[in-house]
Amino acid sequence: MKHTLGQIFRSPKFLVGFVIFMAILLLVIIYPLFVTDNPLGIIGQGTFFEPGIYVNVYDSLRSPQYILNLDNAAINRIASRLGDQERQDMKEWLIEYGVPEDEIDIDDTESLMELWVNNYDSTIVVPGMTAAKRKYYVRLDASLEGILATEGFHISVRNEETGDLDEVGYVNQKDYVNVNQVANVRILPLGTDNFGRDMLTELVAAIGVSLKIGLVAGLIATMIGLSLGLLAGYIGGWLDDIIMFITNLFTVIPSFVLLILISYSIGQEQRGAITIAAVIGLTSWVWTTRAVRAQVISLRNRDHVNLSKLSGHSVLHIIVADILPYIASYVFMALILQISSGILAEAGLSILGLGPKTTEVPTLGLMMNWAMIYSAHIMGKWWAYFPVIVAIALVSFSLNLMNTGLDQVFNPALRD
Amino acid sequence: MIKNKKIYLSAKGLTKVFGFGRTRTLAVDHVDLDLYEGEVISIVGESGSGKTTLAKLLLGLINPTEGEIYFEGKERDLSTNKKRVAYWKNIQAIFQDPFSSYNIFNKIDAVLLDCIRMRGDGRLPYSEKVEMMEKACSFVNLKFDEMTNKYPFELSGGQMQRLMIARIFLLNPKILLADEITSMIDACSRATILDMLLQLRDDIGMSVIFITHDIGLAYFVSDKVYIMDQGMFVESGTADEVILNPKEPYTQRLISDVPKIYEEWDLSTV
Amino acid sequence: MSNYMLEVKELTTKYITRFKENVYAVDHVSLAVEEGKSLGIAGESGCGKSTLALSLMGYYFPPLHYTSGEIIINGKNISGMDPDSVRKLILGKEIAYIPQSAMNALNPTQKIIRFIEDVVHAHHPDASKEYILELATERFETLGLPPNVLEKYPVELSGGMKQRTVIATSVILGPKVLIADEPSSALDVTSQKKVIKMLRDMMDKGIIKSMIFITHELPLLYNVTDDIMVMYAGQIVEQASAKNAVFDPLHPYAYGLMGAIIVPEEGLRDVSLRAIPGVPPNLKDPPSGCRFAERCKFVQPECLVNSVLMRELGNNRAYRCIFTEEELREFYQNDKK
Amino acid sequence: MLQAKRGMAVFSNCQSIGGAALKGYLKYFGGKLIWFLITLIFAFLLNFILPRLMPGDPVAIITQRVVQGMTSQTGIQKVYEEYATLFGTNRPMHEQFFLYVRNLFQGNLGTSFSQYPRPVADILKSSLGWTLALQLPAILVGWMIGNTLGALAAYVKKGFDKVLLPASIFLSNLPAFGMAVILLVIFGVQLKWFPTSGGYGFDMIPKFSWDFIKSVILHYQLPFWSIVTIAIGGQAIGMRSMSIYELNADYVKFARFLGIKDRKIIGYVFRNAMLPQITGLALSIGTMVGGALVAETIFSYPGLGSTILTAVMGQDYPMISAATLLITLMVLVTTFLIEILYGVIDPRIKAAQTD
Repeated sequence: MKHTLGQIFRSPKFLVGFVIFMAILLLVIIYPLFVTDNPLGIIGQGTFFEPGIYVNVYDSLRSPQYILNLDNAAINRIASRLGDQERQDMKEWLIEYGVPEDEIDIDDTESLMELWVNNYDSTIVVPGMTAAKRKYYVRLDASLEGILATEGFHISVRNEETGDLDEVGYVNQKDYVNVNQVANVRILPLGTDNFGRDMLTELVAAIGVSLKIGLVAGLIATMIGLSLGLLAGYIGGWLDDIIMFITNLFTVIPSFVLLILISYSIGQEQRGAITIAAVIGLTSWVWTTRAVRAQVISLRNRDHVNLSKLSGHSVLHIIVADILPYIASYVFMALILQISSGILAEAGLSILGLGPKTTEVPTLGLMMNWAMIYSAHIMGKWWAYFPVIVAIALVSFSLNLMNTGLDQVFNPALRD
Repeated sequence: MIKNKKIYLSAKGLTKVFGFGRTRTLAVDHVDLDLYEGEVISIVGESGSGKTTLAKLLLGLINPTEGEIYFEGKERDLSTNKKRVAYWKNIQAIFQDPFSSYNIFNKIDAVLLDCIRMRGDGRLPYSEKVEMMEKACSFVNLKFDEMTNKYPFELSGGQMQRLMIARIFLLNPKILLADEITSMIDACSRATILDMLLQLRDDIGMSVIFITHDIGLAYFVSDKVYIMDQGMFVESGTADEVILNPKEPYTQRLISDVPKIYEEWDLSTV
Repeated sequence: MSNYMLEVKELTTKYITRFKENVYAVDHVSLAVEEGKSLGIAGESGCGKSTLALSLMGYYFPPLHYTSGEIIINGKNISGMDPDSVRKLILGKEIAYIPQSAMNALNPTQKIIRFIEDVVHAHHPDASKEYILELATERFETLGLPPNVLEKYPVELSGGMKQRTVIATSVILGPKVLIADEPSSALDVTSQKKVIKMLRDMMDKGIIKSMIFITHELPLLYNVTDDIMVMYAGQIVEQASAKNAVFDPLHPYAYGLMGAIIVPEEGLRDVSLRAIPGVPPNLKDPPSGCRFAERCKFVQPECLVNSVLMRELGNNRAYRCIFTEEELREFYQNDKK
Repeated sequence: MLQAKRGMAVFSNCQSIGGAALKGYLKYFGGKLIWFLITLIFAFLLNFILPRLMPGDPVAIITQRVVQGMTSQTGIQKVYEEYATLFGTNRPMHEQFFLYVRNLFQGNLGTSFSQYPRPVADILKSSLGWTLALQLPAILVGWMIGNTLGALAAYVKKGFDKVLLPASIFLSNLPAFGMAVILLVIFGVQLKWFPTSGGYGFDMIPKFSWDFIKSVILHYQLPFWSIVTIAIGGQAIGMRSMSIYELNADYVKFARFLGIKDRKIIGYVFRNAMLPQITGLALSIGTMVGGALVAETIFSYPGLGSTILTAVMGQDYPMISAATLLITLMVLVTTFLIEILYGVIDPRIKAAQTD
């Protein structure tokens, strides 16, 4: 046994798959230890906040200020308000106005602003420009108005009795705050989803739940497959015919359609994560049954099994000691595949809205479903769906890689 | 001299049919057979003649479709597991491929310990069991301490086949069924295996049923020979009668097709 | 000196196993076969005879690798030739090979005649289909095979028929040398005899010029080949005419082997069979002295020291042992008592 | 291409079915046909029973929707009874089943709940066309590309295999909708090459004008390629291991020793490895349909996938059971056809069938 274990861990494919899977597993176990808030807890008001570090403005005003003289501070400030589109429009207006094109460099913020301030006049009517365009330019000019201003902001607090604003503090352009000293800072590596929930926490929890679903579905399917395969293969006769008839039926009826029908007929209320896992398990045992049966039939009249009979062992002992060890490696590989297909089946179901109930627990499929419903993919909110796809792909990819690695260890012909 | 010996096993009208409809095959077709104490018989047939199915029928591993098998004069009854084990105490087997006769996940000691348990000595102290195993191994000139807690893949084909004989030595059954036991073994270690079996026959009066396609081996080792083709016994009698002057055309052609070195091997009769 | 169809001098080839170990299954083997003659190679499983069969073809692919020595077919030295020209000029044309298990030697989804066409087109691209059909039909008829087999698929043929079809196919271009590796051991006795008769006919009718027949069944070799060589642990240990090899073996291993022959003939029941204890050495690191030393009944200390060379006795009889012919005959005399 | 030439050789050998073999054939396919019918009946049963197990009463839901304005209880009760008789839900279960089967054979699949007056049959008819047009070619193209890549990976050992195998493993277990979304974002949203949803332009009415067809082709691309990429992965792995097995077969060594060139031997191996893949295709059509349905819903392609989704959303029982029945039928028929085709192409199977 040690010998084969050594071989398994020397096969590169298995190792890569194993490492990825373990990394995901550890993430799912360790992350909740540090971040304990509820994965479905809504923290953001509004939809699809971008990934980033969210600093509380109110608290930052209260925290100690430091003066830093950074030379490109002003340019960064302007650049953050002047997108490519606005620069293009400004260039267009200046050309219309008569400024030679080669003088305008939209990347050099300072020179562009200077040209704009000296030349732009909202009253001039530029030929061929629609009224809407002119209003747009007026708004653009107004928004740039404050940028070049050099004075800071006065901070005032409304006084209860007098009702007027007493000045409390002054912030000028060089004042900086140390993020660590700000009372409330929240890092959202993956931003929030359309409900305003922290995507990363939700994703980790979802991976955990999906793994559980995959495991339960995989175990159920493999157990059914193993027992039916053993019964059909070892005992044979009419029992074998019945089991094979049922298996052939399930092979032809597409399991996914069956899934839709069953999970649909369970109805919305009872559809918890584990029931869905059970349903997936109950509809995907066909492959394992077929494979186990084929192997057991070939083992049934092997010499060592006959000798075991001649040594007075009971049928149960023969199955456990002489048949199971020979197919154990195959059953384990089948389990890995069942887990992977269980996770994919859950995701597929949830996309159709037939997945587990939404309020209790997030799953990878549900997160995909929400992202689809609120068309995050159309609005370019990649963080709402892309990490979920990557997570699903990584989990099933690592499982499949492990399976291919084991496959090569257990039948040498496939060794490349 | 065979006559006054006890009759161990006899089969009357033994038949076995596999499958039904399109896949219906008649493997064994109304076979009659008698086996006396200490007698060595051979069942000779090409592959597909049904000789292995007949072996499994005699061993009780599969049930006949028709006909009966009598053990020591009484009709064999294998209805319960207890009865089957009792029957298997008296009839044992060695199979063709030593490598597939062992469970690769168990050490080879398990094979011998199973026999000791089956003999009813399961509760003996381990030291006594080791003694028994040492005796059995020495009978097949193997050293037990070289063999113990090794896995099957650590042994050679010849060693494994001899361990199978050690197993028989421990069980000392009344009948041994040897199914093509020398076809996977090199010629030069074939003689040792055959000597051991004949030794067991002389020591404990064990009768042996050789299943083989090798007519030379059948002639060399057995008292009576049964020629089998398509599930039926074509001819049977003592080795000299059947092999040196066969009466049935099938046997005659079979014997003439075997290459000879002392007489001329006539190739024209293809 | 009539010309040799096949001459092999000091041929050595090795297997490179998955763990990068070298196994010298064929170690400095030399042999020669004259036109119209056939040579039998006998040996137990694991002695390297199948590897020798593959090595004689002059075409190597992993895990088998060429190491040293010369192969001369019909006067042409092919050991230096590049693989592609060996395939184009030699394989199937000058030298042909019959595999052991014919069960899956033929492409299962192709008719026999289509396969024969491919074989002929590999060497004569412009041969017409009619000509090939005619050649195949005529060849099948002369070898006693029903020509309608050509239109069948391998799966429709019986074991014996499939093996004979494989043989007829591989000699379709009338090769000089035929290498047959256990061509009949997987068959029943009757089919075996038909295969042996076919091989003998091919030699008598000159369809093939020479043959090397490899098997562990000595009675077969005695009846088919003119000379017999006995192989042990990658080396040739005995070389003699069929009669001498069987009835007057010199090398102790050959002596033991011939004593273990079982044939259903009168008088054999009262002869006690000879046995050789022990197992052949591991070819990964063969012992230095005589490779048969640890199993030999007549072993002396000097056997274990240096490697033993073949002792020639004239009219191509030789054996690989340090004892003289007389000493060995004396050992065997008192061994028989 | 190699494939075409191989195809010709294949069909030239099926005229040679002798008399006796024909009898064996018919007996073999007779058995297969009976099994096919039994499965069909079982599929009917399943599709009939499962929706009926649903908690809650479908007819009540429709009456609610229809009686919006009405106040008098008796009025509502009358409407309920009327629907109950129309849908036969007040009859005992077995009677409903016979009614269901009788309607089925008359092609009357009942009326859809969610899109009320429209009969289920013609909703299905329109969406079936789209699904067939999308899924069959996509699955076939994916199967072809997958097998060729798999074969190449097996023959061209070094670089190609190291790259292709992990890639095809990764591809094959990317979730179907995952690939669909990625393609949609890259080609639809970012590069704006293809429209991202619908079967054709919203403003168009289906007619045989050139720009309608152009719009259909444009809308066809994204769903098509997302199904193809999924199919490629699975098939490539299967073909690769099949080819490796065949490459180690004895006939390769024997053919080499007869001097046959590698190119021709690889032709043998490719064909022998390809044939079992045909059964692979038959078996995987069932699973592929599942994945493809999901891809359809992502692109809201007017095929069966979207129909099922809307039916599920609208708790539309006749629609769901009819659609799922249709898919099961599609899979059953294709599996049966491929099995017959397989016997014709592969002599090894033909021999097994006729002996």
